[in-house]
Amino acid sequence: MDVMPKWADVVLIPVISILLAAILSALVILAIGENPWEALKLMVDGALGSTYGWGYTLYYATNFIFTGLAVAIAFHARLFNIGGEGQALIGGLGVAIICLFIPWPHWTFALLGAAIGAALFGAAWAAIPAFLQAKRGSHVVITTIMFNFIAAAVLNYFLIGALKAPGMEPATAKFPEATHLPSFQDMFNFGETTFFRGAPANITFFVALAACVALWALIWKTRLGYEIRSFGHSETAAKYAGISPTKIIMVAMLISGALAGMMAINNVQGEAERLVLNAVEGAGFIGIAVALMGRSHPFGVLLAALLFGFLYQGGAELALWTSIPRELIIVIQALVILFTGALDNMVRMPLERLFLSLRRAKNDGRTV
Amino acid sequence: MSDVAPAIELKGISKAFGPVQANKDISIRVMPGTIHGIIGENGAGKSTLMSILYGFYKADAGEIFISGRKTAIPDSQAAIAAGIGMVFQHFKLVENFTVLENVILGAEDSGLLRPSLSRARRELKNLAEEYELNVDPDALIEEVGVGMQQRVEILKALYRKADILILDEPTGVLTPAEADHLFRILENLKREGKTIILITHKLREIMEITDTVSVMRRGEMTATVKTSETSPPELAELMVGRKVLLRVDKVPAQIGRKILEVKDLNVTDDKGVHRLKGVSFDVHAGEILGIAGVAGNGQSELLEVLGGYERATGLVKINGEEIDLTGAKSDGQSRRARGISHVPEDRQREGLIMDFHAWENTAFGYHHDAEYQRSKLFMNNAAIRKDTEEKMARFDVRPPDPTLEAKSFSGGNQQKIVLAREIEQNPDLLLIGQPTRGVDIGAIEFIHQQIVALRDQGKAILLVSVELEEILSLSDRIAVMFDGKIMGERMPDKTDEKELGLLMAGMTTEPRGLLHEAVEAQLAHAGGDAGKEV
Amino acid sequence: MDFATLLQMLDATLRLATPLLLACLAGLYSERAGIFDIGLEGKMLAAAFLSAAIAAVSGSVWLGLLAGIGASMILSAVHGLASITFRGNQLISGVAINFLAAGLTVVIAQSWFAQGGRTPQLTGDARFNPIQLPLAETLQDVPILGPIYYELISGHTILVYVALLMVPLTWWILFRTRFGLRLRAVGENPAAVDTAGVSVIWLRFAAVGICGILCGIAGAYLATALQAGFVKDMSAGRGFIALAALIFAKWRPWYALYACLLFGFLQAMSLRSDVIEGVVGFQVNGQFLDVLPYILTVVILAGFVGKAIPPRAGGEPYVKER
Amino acid sequence: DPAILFDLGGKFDKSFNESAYNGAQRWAEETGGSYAEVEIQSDAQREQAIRRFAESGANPIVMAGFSWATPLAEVAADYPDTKFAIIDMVVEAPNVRSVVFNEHEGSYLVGMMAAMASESGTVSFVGGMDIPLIRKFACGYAQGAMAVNPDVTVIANMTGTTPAAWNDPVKGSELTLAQISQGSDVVFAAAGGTGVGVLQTAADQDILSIGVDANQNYLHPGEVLTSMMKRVDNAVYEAMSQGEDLEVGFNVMGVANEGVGYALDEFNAELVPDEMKATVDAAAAEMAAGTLAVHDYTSDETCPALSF
Ligand SMILES: Nc1ncnc2c1ncn2[C@@H]1O[C@H](COP(=O)(O)OP(=O)(O)OP(=O)(O)O)[C@@H](O)[C@H]1O
Ligand SMILES: Nc1ncnc2c1ncn2[C@@H]1O[C@H](COP(=O)(O)OP(=O)(O)OP(=O)(O)O)[C@@H](O)[C@H]1O
Ligand SMILES: [Mg+2]
Ligand SMILES: [Mg+2]
Repeated sequence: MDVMPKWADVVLIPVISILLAAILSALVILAIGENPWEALKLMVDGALGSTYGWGYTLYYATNFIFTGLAVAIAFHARLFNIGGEGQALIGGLGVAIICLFIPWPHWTFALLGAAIGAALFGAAWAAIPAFLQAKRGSHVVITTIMFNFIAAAVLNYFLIGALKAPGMEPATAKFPEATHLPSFQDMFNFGETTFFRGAPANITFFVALAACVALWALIWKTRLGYEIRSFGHSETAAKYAGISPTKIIMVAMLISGALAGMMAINNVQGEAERLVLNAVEGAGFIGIAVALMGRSHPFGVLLAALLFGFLYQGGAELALWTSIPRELIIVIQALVILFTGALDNMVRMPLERLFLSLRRAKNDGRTV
Repeated sequence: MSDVAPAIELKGISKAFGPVQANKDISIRVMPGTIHGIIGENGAGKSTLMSILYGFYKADAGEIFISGRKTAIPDSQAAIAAGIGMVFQHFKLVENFTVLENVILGAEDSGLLRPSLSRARRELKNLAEEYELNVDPDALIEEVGVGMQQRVEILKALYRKADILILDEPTGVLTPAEADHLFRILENLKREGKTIILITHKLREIMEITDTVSVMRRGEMTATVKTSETSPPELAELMVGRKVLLRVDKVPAQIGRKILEVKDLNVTDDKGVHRLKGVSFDVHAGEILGIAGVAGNGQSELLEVLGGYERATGLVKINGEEIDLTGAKSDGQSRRARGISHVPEDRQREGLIMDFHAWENTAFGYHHDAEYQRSKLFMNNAAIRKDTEEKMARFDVRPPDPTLEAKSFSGGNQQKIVLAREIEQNPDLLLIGQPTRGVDIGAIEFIHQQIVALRDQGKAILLVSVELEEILSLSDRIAVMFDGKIMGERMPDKTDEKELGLLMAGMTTEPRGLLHEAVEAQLAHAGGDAGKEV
Repeated sequence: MDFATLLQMLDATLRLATPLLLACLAGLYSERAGIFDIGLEGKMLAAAFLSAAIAAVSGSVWLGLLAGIGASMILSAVHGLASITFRGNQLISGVAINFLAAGLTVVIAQSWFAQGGRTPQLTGDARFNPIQLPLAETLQDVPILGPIYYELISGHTILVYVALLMVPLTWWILFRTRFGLRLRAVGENPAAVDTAGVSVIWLRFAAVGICGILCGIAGAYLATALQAGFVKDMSAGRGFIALAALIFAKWRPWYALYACLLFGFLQAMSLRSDVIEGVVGFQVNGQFLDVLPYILTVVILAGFVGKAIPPRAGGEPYVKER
Repeated sequence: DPAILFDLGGKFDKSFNESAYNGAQRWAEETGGSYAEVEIQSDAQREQAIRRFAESGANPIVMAGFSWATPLAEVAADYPDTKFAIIDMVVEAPNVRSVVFNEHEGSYLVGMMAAMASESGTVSFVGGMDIPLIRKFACGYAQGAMAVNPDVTVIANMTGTTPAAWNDPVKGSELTLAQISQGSDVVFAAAGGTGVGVLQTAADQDILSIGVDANQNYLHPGEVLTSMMKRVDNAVYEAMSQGEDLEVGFNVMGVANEGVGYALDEFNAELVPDEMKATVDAAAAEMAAGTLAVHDYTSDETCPALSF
């Protein structure tokens, strides 16, 4: 029998963890001589106070949905994919190649092509660590870390070499106009009033939402998802049932890599419309926090990604208007990972004791 | 007698693991220089109680008195200081350390290792002579057999000058001969004035060696009696709480055609150890073939090969058709497609996903079945749930709620969920390992009836069990495994536990009496290397 | 490549290998005790910052070193709390610590010194200066050995020698002392240690603490010996290379030295494209040399060059009661 | 109010950004006005930052660094009433002022000084990220050195190929040591934050160094030969002073209009003898007069004096 009711596990614990992270963050802000309350107001205003802010929040959230889902699906197979960063970088390479070298007639085709390219490239980058885990038992955490560094080098190699556009920067040329994805500004332009003016959120957000739904169905409704979850809960049982560990590790990591790679349609094709060196900017790592907070459930991931989107946009505004450096966001992110991931038991154990004694009290009341 | 303080006295010990009350207000007295047995069903709380005495767990309530003095045992350090040593059910050894290093770990003389090691080497030699506890001090633990590992555990305790020795199910992994050897050691220790607590499931051992015995049931201590004043049936009743009927009613087998044919099966594991060595046998329709043997002699590998998740060489035919033993088609799925069902030995690690709902577990392994699919892509969860409800009803699973997670069922009911899933597939061949491990008597009866009923439908059944009684009462034919080989086949009505026990120790049984003695002598001489892996 | 160039490159190798070696040995203690640590990077970074900051403020590099060790120890304590006390996921804790350090160092540096996340430049006693070994000057002219002694062996900061001495010391501690035996045991089977009457928690905290000290020295070396001040992200992935070296060395001290020297040499080589070109005859991509440690580690992990078997209880919290 | 956007190194990088910051400060002090500023931390922030300032009504908006070009090109048209100034890159838009510097000219001058100060006949260069702009520095430096001493050896190294190369003092330091072992006794760092490591190591090893962008002579008094001044401060000051009437178009700052030069102050006075100063000033005068042409690497991506 479970010690705690389900709602406590999925809602109460994450909320308390986030509160703890928030309190510590506030202390950090206080310590550097700023007012946490003012900072929060600025963040809320900057991220949610205008369609412009929302446009950025949703743009960041889109990135985090992809990387969060990537980490989540791997978690379901009890694999810890820290390689989202590298996979998203290489996904960007795929998007760039697809957009630059194929004359697309219309953005819809370009989107489809880029999505496939991004997924394939991302998956390919996850394939080697996956293979090594499946066949050689090399820990996927270590190999994906290594592959993040190697990915950065590979990207660099192309951006100062074959794909470099003339000019100072190591970046590709601007993608052709036909690959331009409709931004929220394009989509929600009603003549007089333009919503989301200047914000980078684009149609990819809906692709991300679709990915959430698709992944939810995959995990909970399909045979493959059933097998992935089985394997994640118990490798020995999965073997007994005739579920091939090799297959599940490969498939889960390939899906994971593909999702991380698909982030590139948002930031590379949707926003920058060219590939630059540090296009991913840590989103791969934020995916870890997002998946942890979202309890690896696609809808949890969505909510957590929105929260982090808010943090990122709010944090950027904070950096623009106050002297609080943007690194504060990294601190907050670290605290969220720490409390929701590593220090989970710190919150859980006292709560479990609480629920246990509540139950005992209730039972005693009944029997006496 | 009365003015001698008990070596150990526990008063009112209680311990809960989360919602599970493992020990409830337990009190017990053990007199010095005696062997005190503790019996009880799986999960009764025996190991928990002893771990509390050894300071491994902390009790929620209760007091401990050692030689009449109240002693706080917050950790194993304190237990060792109080002269207590414990050999756990699962050994606590560092696999890639040598015997010597394991012995001195935690009992080193000084900051530097060298002096401790040389003292331990001398000490070990003395102990070996004194108690027939021969070990190779420089062997790596991972390279020696369980028998030797157990001796290392005992030596660890003696090296720490333990006066009180707790042994938790020490014979579960030993052959009868090794067990006899162990008991001789224990007798020696007792003669030296040491106090011994022995946990076991085997009533025979209790009757043979203990002076007093305590019985535990569901976390409570139900009785403590003098061994000489009790009998196995009485103990069994105390254990379960009601009269026990152990015999299975069954009609003679109607042997049909050959369903399973196994020829020259060989398995080498990833460490390069030869686990199965040319195993051959047949199972026919309408027959239960029982495989007896001490755990770890290749039975698990045999089930795994037939179940499709261990690679092997050799020949296996089911219904006359050869099955793939190495290729891509060698997995649980293809075995099930061939009409093989499998109730695995360890339901919690293999047979069930403990975090899945009961209904999800019902599809486990059969999640490709057409009836469970909604479309090419999606599973039909509603159909699975409905099917589960029916199966739970037929197998009397309590509570009959498909949406509960597997881990919230008790052991017996978990086993019924697995059985329902596998038996209801109507297989040609049922592989079944340790069907009643950790299951109470009531459920054992039910499960045995189901197995026999399946046999009577003309199915072939391969039964693996370490419980000789179970093997003897269920099987129509018995094969004994030792060290990856089949030592011989016997008919249940033409053999007995003694003969099977010798086979299980790797002895052929022809000139019986003589050999028995020869074994004992050899074991005594070599320090009993029988468990050593080859 | 002439002798002098070789000496210069080996000299650079030694300097660059030192932080790797310290961090690698740090990881060795922790992982041998069963606590995986991918937070080496973060601890180094935090130590680099605080050592530079305190050295700059106090003018004493020794105070700086202490402060750096302190910073690293605090993060170690967090890691210990998460992975030992609260039995959390060690990998996740490591990731969090890396981020925490990356963020906090800049936030604090900015609010403290307002120099864009950097500390003031250190001068004089606020940094470690090279020390000349005895007779280095006099022996300089002895052929071959003289220059080796003078150029390569002498003339490093004290921390370089500390790092080198740590190798035999670590070996000795691990394999010749009671503490080492227990530490190795707790990484293989904590239950064995526990039932032998030794506290698993204490041992693991001790290991994590030693890890903190060594990472602290590594970070302080970066900011106060190799450099004269802190700049953001100055650990630049060295913690991960150290981790790679640890795997490469299969968790053994002497091999850790060799692995770190190899990786240090690769870094030194990537600085001398002219030399590489002279030796191999064509231009080698500097990026390739930079990632070569990672590639080599993956190859090792793949088991093509001997298998790396981590301590058996590594990464798993010790859970007695569910 | 005007606004200024700094590049990734941050406004206290002791070089390029700090120079821009000094210009803004000078304007603020002299006019008593105030300005908005931001130090971005990532590339994705660039467009956001420009827009934010534009939306908030800042005018003109000055941005320091070539990386602003792409986002600015994107954004400029959306805010036709706002004036923008970008330093180090050309953006063609009706409301943008593009300021570029003749770094090769300034580098030529300090190259001359390096060759004159060198006793070993070998001088060296440490660049930051390997981009054409930095090669332009290196090429000018080598030409200057060779103009003084045709036999001089010029060693040039780049720190890396990613933006991290601007912030890797450890590597800068190691590169300097490598160059010293190859005989160099004067090193010119054009490497942003990496240069801090270069100058530090040069001072530690008792060779001369040359700073860049801002006047870095004070960092190690008596050990920094000079600094190649790129008067980013002047460019910023000028742009801010012109206010909303900012003159748009292309603006080249070279030796002729004191956009680039070398630094001479109390920290390096002893290192620069009169005769050295005279030679360099003469060359500067020739450049201003148009009689001495220094090859600009970015014009054709080749360098007559150095191979990369
Ligand atoms: N570490 C633990 N954490 C949580 N629950 C536990 C733990 N150890 C035992 N339990 C639970 O406590 C109860 C008693 O277990 P214990 O191991 O003491 O039984 P036992 O009598 O030794 O059984 P067996 O004969 O199987 O060895 C069981 O319900 C078991 O599930
Ligand atoms: N390790 C455990 N963790 C959580 N709950 C447990 C654990 N062990 C037992 N339980 C709970 O305790 C209850 C009793 O379990 P136990 O296995 O002791 O049952 P039982 O009385 O032996 O029944 P059965 O005869 O069917 O085995 C179960 O319903 C289960 O929910
Ligand atoms: Mg037990
Ligand atoms: Mg039970």
